[in-house]
Amino acid sequence: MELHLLERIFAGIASIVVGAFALAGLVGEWKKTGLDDHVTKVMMVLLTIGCVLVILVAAGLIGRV
Amino acid sequence: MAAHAITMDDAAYAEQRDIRLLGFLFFLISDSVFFGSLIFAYLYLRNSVPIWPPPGIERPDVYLAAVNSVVLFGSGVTMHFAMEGMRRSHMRRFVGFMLSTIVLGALFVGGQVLEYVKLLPVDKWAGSTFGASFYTLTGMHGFHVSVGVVFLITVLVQTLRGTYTKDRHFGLTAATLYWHFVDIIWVALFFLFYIY
Amino acid sequence: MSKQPEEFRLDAGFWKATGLLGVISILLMIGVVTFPINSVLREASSASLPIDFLFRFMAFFSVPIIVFVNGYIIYFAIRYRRRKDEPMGSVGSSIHDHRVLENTWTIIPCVLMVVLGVLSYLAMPQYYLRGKDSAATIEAIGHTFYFEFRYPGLNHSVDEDLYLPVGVPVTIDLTSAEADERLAVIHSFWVPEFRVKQDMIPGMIVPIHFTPTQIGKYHLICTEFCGVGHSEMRGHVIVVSRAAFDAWYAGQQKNGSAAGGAQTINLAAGNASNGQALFNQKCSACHNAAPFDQRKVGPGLANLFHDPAHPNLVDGKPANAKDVAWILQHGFQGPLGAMPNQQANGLSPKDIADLIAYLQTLK
Amino acid sequence: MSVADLQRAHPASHIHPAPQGFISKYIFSLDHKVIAVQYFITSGLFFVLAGLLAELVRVQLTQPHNNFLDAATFNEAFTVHGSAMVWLVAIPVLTGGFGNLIMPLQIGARDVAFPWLNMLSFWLFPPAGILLFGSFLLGAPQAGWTEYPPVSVLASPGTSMWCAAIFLIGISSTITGLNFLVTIIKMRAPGMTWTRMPLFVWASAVTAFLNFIATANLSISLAVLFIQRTFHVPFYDPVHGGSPVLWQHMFWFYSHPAVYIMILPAFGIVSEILPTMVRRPIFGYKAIAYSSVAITLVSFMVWAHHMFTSGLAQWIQLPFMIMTMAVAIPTGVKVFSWVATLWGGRIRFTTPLLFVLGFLSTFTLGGITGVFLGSVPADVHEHGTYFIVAHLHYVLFGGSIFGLFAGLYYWWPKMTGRMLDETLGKFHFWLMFVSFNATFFPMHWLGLLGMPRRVATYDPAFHGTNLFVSISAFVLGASMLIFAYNALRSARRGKPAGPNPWGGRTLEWMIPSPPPYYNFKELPVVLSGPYDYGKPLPYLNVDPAIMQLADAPAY
Repeated sequence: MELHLLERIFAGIASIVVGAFALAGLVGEWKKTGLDDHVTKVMMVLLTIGCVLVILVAAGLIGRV
Repeated sequence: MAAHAITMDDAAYAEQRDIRLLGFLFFLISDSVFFGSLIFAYLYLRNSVPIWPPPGIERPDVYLAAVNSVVLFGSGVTMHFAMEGMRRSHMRRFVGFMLSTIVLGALFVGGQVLEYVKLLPVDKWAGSTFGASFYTLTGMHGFHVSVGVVFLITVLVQTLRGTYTKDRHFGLTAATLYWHFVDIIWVALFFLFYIY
Repeated sequence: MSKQPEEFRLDAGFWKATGLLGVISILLMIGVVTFPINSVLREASSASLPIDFLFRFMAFFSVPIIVFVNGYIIYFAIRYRRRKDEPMGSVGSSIHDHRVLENTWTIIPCVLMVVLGVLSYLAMPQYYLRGKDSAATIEAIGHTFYFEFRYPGLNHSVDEDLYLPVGVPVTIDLTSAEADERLAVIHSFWVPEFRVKQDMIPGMIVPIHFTPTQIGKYHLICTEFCGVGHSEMRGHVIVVSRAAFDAWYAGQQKNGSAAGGAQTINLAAGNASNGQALFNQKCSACHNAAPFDQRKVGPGLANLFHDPAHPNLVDGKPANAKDVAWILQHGFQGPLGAMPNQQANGLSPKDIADLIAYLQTLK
Repeated sequence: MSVADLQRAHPASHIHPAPQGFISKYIFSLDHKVIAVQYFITSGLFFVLAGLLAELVRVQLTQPHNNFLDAATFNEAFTVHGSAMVWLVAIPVLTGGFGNLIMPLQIGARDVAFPWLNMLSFWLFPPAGILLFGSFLLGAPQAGWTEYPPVSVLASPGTSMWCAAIFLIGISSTITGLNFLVTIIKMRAPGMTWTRMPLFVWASAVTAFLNFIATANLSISLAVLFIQRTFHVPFYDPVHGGSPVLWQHMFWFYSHPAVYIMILPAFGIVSEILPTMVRRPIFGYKAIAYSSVAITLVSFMVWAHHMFTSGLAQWIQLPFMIMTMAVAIPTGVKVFSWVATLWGGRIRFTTPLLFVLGFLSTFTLGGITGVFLGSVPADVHEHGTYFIVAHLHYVLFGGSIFGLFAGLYYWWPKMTGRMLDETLGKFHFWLMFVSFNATFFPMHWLGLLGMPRRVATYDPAFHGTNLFVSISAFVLGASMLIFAYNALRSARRGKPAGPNPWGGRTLEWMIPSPPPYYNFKELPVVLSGPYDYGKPLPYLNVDPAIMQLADAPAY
């Protein structure tokens, strides 16, 4: 059904973009040493994982409808 | 705190900031225990029955959820860059990213409402163990997101009022951490309810 | 500080006290070993002995700990009290660590705990596993506020007192149910003389396994708070000789079937909607109208007549209306326990026909 | 880095003016000392109420079939007694009370990290108590303090008030825990390293950790019970696929750590009083400190030992049994170290010390029966009987409450500036100690012989013992009157204490009692641990006149 198709396409592309920026942010954060910076790193990693999940879903590899 | 942040000398401010930061992180930890025990309950109920979701209920639509997740994750990234902007005292970038974060957050809440509207005919809160755990967890997360949006609007306004400066913006740091926290909780929920 | 650290010395008084405490604990330990548990609380089942052995073991090693801790508290308190003539500022020994001592009192408990853990593990299977050798599976159902028992092949249930033959291994399936299933609460099945206890939890069936070893009348107590009647939720377990049990059982069978008696059932006349009402009223305490594996006390009954998942019921052939009618009439003894029969459920032949008509509609 | 720098960089180095006006001083005070006193007074009241409920229970049990209370009232009585004693007395007094009063003084801070949160978490506490006792109006909860569903789901509307009350307490102690942990990590006086902290501070730290981890879980499981009761959301409902055992998991995941929340501060109090009264260093400082940490960590992995008869699979029970037995080892280390501290001392028999010795004696027995309950097969016989009642009172009353009174007698001067009367105190101790053992020791026996807990009527065979227990319980209740009289009396007739009556060496004794609003005029600098009796005090910037008192105690 084409609504699903649209959703998948949008989700896939968007999550690739978001994931890329998340990684960029992570790299930018990497050098910093404050407590909050360390936490931010962890959060960014998890965020990237989330994006990967969405990509896999959009690719139809995981997740049932 | 902002009031005497201005009057305080830097050393004292740094100490104050460390204390508040630690306190806030501890708050996030105990908040994740909130979610953790609800997730434990969900997994327990789920694994104590042979068929999941219970007969007569089909899983919610994963693709809508995927779109919604991307929106929230995106807001997380924009929030991060807003923070970067503030650190470089690059006000226009900060305000732009801040606004986009708020909008995306609001969009996510809207998406959740849509999800509920679609799901309610199928399964009520009190309808089954699935409904119970799904609405409780996503509802609690939705509540956190809504609070987060309000939080963000407040700090944005405060910043425009000049409360926060390049070196003294703990409120902003807290808002960022909180928002990231809400994001990664959603990573877990998205996986547990739509994929696992 | 310049002062030399004093070295750790124990004086004669300490050893005297230690000797005294040692003697006291040895006497008490002998007391523990020789304590006649059976004459205080009968050891009336196969589960009793291993558990009582654990009690003896733990008490045996607890005694010296308690004696020495309290004894040393008293001895030190007296021996090292501040004398009247001493100045207020006088201070005691500055020794605040002793590697050997501390390691000793860390390692000895560790060893004891390991041994205790192993012994406990060995004693565990006694009553948790469904016994391979169990001669009978009896079903015990907790109600507010009494116990109900169902025996294999007995087409009505027995309340209050549980009869068991001595020396025969039994498995008891425990659960909790009410006519209105929303009111079912957690009870617990405790026979102190058997050292056997297990909660009766709605929606769960938990088997316990043991062998009564002494003839007698024992207490059956609910130990899980179940409401206003909890205090009064007591019964008895009556362990009798094999012969006496058979006699009792025969008697039960007689007055069961006296009420029973074969009636002819006109299956064609069944009315599904009446059947549904009856099902909710009489059957839904134990059966879901859901697939086979969605069991409460008994299996789910949806698709009963067509589902390959259902076991072959009576004569090795898939279920048919007549078989199910027969079961409803005479009850059924399965791995989950005994299903009460027509009399126990108070079903008329017409009711049975209606129920079957309803069950046939469950696709 | 010079002393001056150390202090300048210290968070508490800037001073706010003391509040004027009654409200800001005594009602909505931000001062940790005042908040502590508020905790003591409030839970003192609840302690009286809950104690009276216990006496009612014991009156009912003087006869096997007594009509003094009907079954429902009896169930309400022991349920509210248990809930109040745990959540309105033990936890608030030991964390909120002593934690607030002593911990900031001992680390040389001017206040806790978040004074306003501190005030908030106190003001969540009285409403909780009012809700809990107010539930009698709607029909109080009846399922025991553990409130197992389905009974608690079916029970009277008061149970919802119970949920709300304990939820408030949960939030309150979560905030307190968070607040204290930050305080201890960030606001220790210059030079006070972790291994220079007094042992009560160690205890407060681990307790705070337990508080803000475990209590969050309690709050959520109560919220779930509440929505199940109100909106019939089937979490714990077997009919709709839920599970009553789920509640037991969620509840005990909090409530087992909770028993350590109640006992660890008592450990801390004991470790403070012993060296002061014995006049020698505590034996095995590190062993005691680190064993607290060990207990804390293990306590998260033992919860299912409360559920050995709930039909768990054996492979689940086994690890929980092992972890439970593991707890016995650090606990044993503590007890042995305390006894060894008595060796070679110059022991001064003050009331606090008597309570500490009482604690050692009773808690040892309680800990050992704990091992009896940890072994699965043995627990099968003991579970849900009076053996449990005996065990938990030996650790919570014989442990926490004895420690609590020891602390009260010890630190009373820091609250009021006056001493409690020693003679009355000793009388109080002996009466309480004897009647306590007379009350609870026979219960082991009752339980093993087959008396279930939470029963209003019982087998007449147990009549004699129960009568004896009840009478002792009345004496135990009466012994509290002595303390009440002593406390009131000390307000006017109590001897003025001076800054350091016991000759303690920890920082709270280095300032006047009651301490001034800022605690420390200038922040002390710590040079080594607090327990080296006979050596000069390891502090800078402390009034030398007061410091001398540490060597010549008045008591």
